[in-house]
Amino acid sequence: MFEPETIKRDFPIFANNPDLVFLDSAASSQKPRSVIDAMTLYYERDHANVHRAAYALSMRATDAYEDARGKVARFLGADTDEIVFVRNATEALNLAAHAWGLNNLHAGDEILLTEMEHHANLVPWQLVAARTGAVIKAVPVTREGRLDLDAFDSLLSERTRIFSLTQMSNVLGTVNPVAELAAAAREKGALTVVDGAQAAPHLPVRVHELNADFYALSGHKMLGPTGAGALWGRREVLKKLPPFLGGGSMIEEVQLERSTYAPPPQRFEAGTPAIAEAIGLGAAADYLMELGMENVWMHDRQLVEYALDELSAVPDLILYGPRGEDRGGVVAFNLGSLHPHDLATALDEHGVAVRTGHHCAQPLHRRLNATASARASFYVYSTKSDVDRLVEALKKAREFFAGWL
Amino acid sequence: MFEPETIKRDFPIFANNPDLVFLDSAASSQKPRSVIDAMTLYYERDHANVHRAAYALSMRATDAYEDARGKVARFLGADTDEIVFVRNATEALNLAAHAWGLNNLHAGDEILLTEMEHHANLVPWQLVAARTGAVIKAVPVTREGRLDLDAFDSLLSERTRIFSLTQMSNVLGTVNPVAELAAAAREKGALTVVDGAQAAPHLPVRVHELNADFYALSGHKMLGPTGAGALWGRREVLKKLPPFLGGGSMIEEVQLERSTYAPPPQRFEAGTPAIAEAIGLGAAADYLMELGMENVWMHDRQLVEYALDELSAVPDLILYGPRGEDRGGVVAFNLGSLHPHDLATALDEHGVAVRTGHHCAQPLHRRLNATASARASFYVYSTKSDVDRLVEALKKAREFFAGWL
Amino acid sequence: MSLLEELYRETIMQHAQKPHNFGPLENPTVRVGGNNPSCGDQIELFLKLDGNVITEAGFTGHGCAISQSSASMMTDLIRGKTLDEALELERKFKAMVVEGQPPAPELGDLSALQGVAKLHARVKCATLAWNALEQAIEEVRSA
Amino acid sequence: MSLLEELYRETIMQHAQKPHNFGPLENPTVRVGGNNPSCGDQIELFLKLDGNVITEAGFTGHGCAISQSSASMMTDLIRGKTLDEALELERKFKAMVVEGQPPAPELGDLSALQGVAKLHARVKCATLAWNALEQAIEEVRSA
Ligand SMILES: Cc1ncc(COP(=O)(O)O)c(C=O)c1O
Ligand SMILES: Cc1ncc(COP(=O)(O)O)c(C=O)c1O
Repeated sequence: MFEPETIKRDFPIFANNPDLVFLDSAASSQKPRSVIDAMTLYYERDHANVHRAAYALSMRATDAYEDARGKVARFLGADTDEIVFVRNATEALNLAAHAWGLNNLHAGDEILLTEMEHHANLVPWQLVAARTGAVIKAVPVTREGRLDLDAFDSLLSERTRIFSLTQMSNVLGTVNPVAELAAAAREKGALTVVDGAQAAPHLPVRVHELNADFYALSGHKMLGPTGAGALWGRREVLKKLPPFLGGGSMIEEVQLERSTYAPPPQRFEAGTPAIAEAIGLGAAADYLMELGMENVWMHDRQLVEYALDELSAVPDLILYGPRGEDRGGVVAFNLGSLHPHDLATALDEHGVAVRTGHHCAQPLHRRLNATASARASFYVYSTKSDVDRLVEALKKAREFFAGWL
Repeated sequence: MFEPETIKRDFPIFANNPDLVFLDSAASSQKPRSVIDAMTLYYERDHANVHRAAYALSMRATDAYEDARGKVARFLGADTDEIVFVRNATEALNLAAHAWGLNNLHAGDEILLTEMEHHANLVPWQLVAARTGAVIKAVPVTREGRLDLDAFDSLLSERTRIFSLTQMSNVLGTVNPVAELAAAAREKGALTVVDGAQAAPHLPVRVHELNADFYALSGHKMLGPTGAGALWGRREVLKKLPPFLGGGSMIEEVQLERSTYAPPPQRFEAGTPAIAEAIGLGAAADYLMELGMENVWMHDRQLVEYALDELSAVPDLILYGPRGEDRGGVVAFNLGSLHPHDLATALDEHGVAVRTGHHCAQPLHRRLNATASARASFYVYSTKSDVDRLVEALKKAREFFAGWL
Repeated sequence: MSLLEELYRETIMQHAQKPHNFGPLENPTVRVGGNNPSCGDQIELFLKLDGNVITEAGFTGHGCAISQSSASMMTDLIRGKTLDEALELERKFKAMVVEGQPPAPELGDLSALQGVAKLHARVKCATLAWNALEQAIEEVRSA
Repeated sequence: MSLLEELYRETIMQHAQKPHNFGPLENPTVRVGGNNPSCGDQIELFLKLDGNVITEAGFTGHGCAISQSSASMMTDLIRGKTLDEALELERKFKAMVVEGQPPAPELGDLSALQGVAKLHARVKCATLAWNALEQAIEEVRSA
């Protein structure tokens, strides 16, 4: 049985902030004791730099680090040597964009994105496009908050070299039909990069079933520590991929003027990695696999349905995003013409923590005709009573600002 | 009074490994309780994503993160907005090389390095040279293990656009006269990048007195956690520097095809940063400032002098690196023709942890005429008795391998 | 009075909904853009000077009630002031919202923003227009 | 017997200091480079084949006593073996040093390396030459 109230007890933050209604997990999740402990114990008992281990302590550290890689691989249904540790999804996407893009894109080649992308999946491609002369195209978003599939069909062409999209929108909650779109892209000879920052924490992912070539995730959004994320790359793609960052551990032989590089995944991990953080991410993957990602998704679905029902009853509330099986646990909204920042301050006074702003999705907000929005997002420890507290606080805010909406 | 025996008690790893003689701090240092606790408490009480804070928890996290930036700035004698958080020195050097180099170097321009650089300060420049057509030159190392200053004078020219060197060698322990060399480079119109990965943990650094433009450091080598490092950049240089990684938080305004960027340091911190790790690094800087970096350096000096004296008495031991005031707490050596990896296994059997290999300095090892070496390195918790245990273990190893040297 | 009531007073909400001096100035002496990357608020500030004196001030942009009302009241207040006087007002305003000091009488209506000092997360909203002002004065002086 | 004595036996040290089959082969059927990035050890393995049978094996490179002796003894052992037999020997060798199983009799002198199983940090040294062998056989077969 999936009991969010019980799960909550694994997270020290809630004991230390008993009145907190934390509805900002899409920005960053809280951490269970097991994740915090894995890192503390590592520092207290096993820390040494990894690789080149000539002594027992360093070998323990190396084993723990490489075990964590195995856990992330299992979590994604991938092979261990296809997992590259990075800081976060942003770095993962930059790695894919720079290492692949700078070496494979030419003037006139097309990069296909979508209008619902997070800046992390826009700006890296813009930087690469500026250097290579490649052209950016973007699949528009429908009124319901889904990708416009007809537009996708006409935008995808032989000129498309790479297609990069989010599996789940961090504003609309929309889960995109990635496997289908990626298959179409593959048919045209394009690679597909999946931004899994929001999806990986919330639904079962088997990377090979997505027909994709890269998959990016952030550990801190899936119960793991800050400072650790992962890029999965299909073995054949990784093998041919030139390095991104240069330095220790990613090399084979170094001369003063030139070097040869180690095989993946080492080729993409220059310098001392975030060892403790990778171990923490491994512990987080364990925790989630223990809960079962199907259960996590079901819980999210139930909660978001409940929330959408309750929120629909709040007058003046504008809700974004679709309803249906493809809607995850993220709800963006605005209260009349009130600026979301002012709204959030009012909610915070009632202990309800939501994020406001453009959520790193300015182009999407332009499409939604909003400069900003407030956003509530759920995770394994979120409860119906959290939703109730949000609704209550919203109603109070509405009364407070009555006359100014 | 600087009492390494007392200091050692602040480090849980030693209580948990009572027989450990840890002589691999140059690879990665151990962590005091205050650093581990700062991170644990952060996760248990204050974690939320930083910036765009519309609620109290997120504001606490943001304040803690930005406070940490201030601590690192104080540690380096820099201004807060000149500090960019990165994963490690390797990423810091890549940032400088890519963001500055790709946008400023042209075919025929020269990049001046030295023969004692760590791969982290070689490979990024090679990658940038390959893209721009710039040419790499390297200052040779003398027999004593110092930079050849005459060669530097003749290699530095109007063609030199950037000079990048380590402040302290991770193999020889040599501390280079950075301020002097950087001043000469500046006169020729070249920028100077300082790899402070080894120096920052061990000696007082005031970046402005170094006449440099960038300074790179790794938190995990200076009592901080893995996953956090810093790049200092001179304000005028940072202001004009284009971004490196693209994503959230580093932007001003994002269109689908192009964006404008935030001012430094945000411009260089794309995505969710390593928040807890930055806080841990801040706590480490506090711990070191409390000890006093002059005292840390004095302790290192005393210990390395003692070690060099003792080690000189071990027959068949080949020692690398200079003697003098410019020698820090790193001692690389070989025992006759024995491969250092075999030697390290023997030392490890006596609880003495040293690193072996090329220490990410293959070109330097070629110059030393060794494919590899063993290396003992010291830090604030290292004691004379650690050195004695090393010497004893070396003598035993020598007996054990007698006949095979 | 709750923190909320302390902050969102009538004055503020009125300025926020009908900001004074909203709109670009033609032929401004100086024009600078301000941006609060931490919440997406944007401002563009326009000043006309006669010698050392601010004769007109206007702004465009968008943002929360705090940032909009602060810009509205600021542009009212600085008209007719010398650059030095404007900087002095900035200092006093920041003393109030950053350091929590009691409002200086010269701040007039802006004293309505004193509640910001207790809502740390909103300080940047309140100071957005003022930072733009400081930058504008810097630009004028370095030109 | 200490772990050290168990590992650094006479056999191993002799092979390490005077490795057999050291030096490049002329006109090898296949030649592959192996690299242990975790310690810097390098090997280049040369094989001559007659159909399915390894007629000559040699290597160059540098490394610790474990990697050198392993390469030396391996190149002795695989001469005259078929590719399948060589792969079977690899399997048995790895069973010994990775999984800690008792040495298969076919491994001959290589049983001297069984102590490696207890020294986790050295497993990669012991298997360096064998990984190169596996890669060489793969290359032959896919050519
Ligand atoms: C001189 C020097 N530079 C750079 C580095 C790279 O540091 P990191 O691996 O933490 O990026 C090291 C660490 O080994 C070093 O000793
Ligand atoms: C869809 C999406 N992609 C990418 C990111 C970037 O994640 P991070 O900041 O951890 O790199 C986020 C997080 O906000 C996201 O929601």
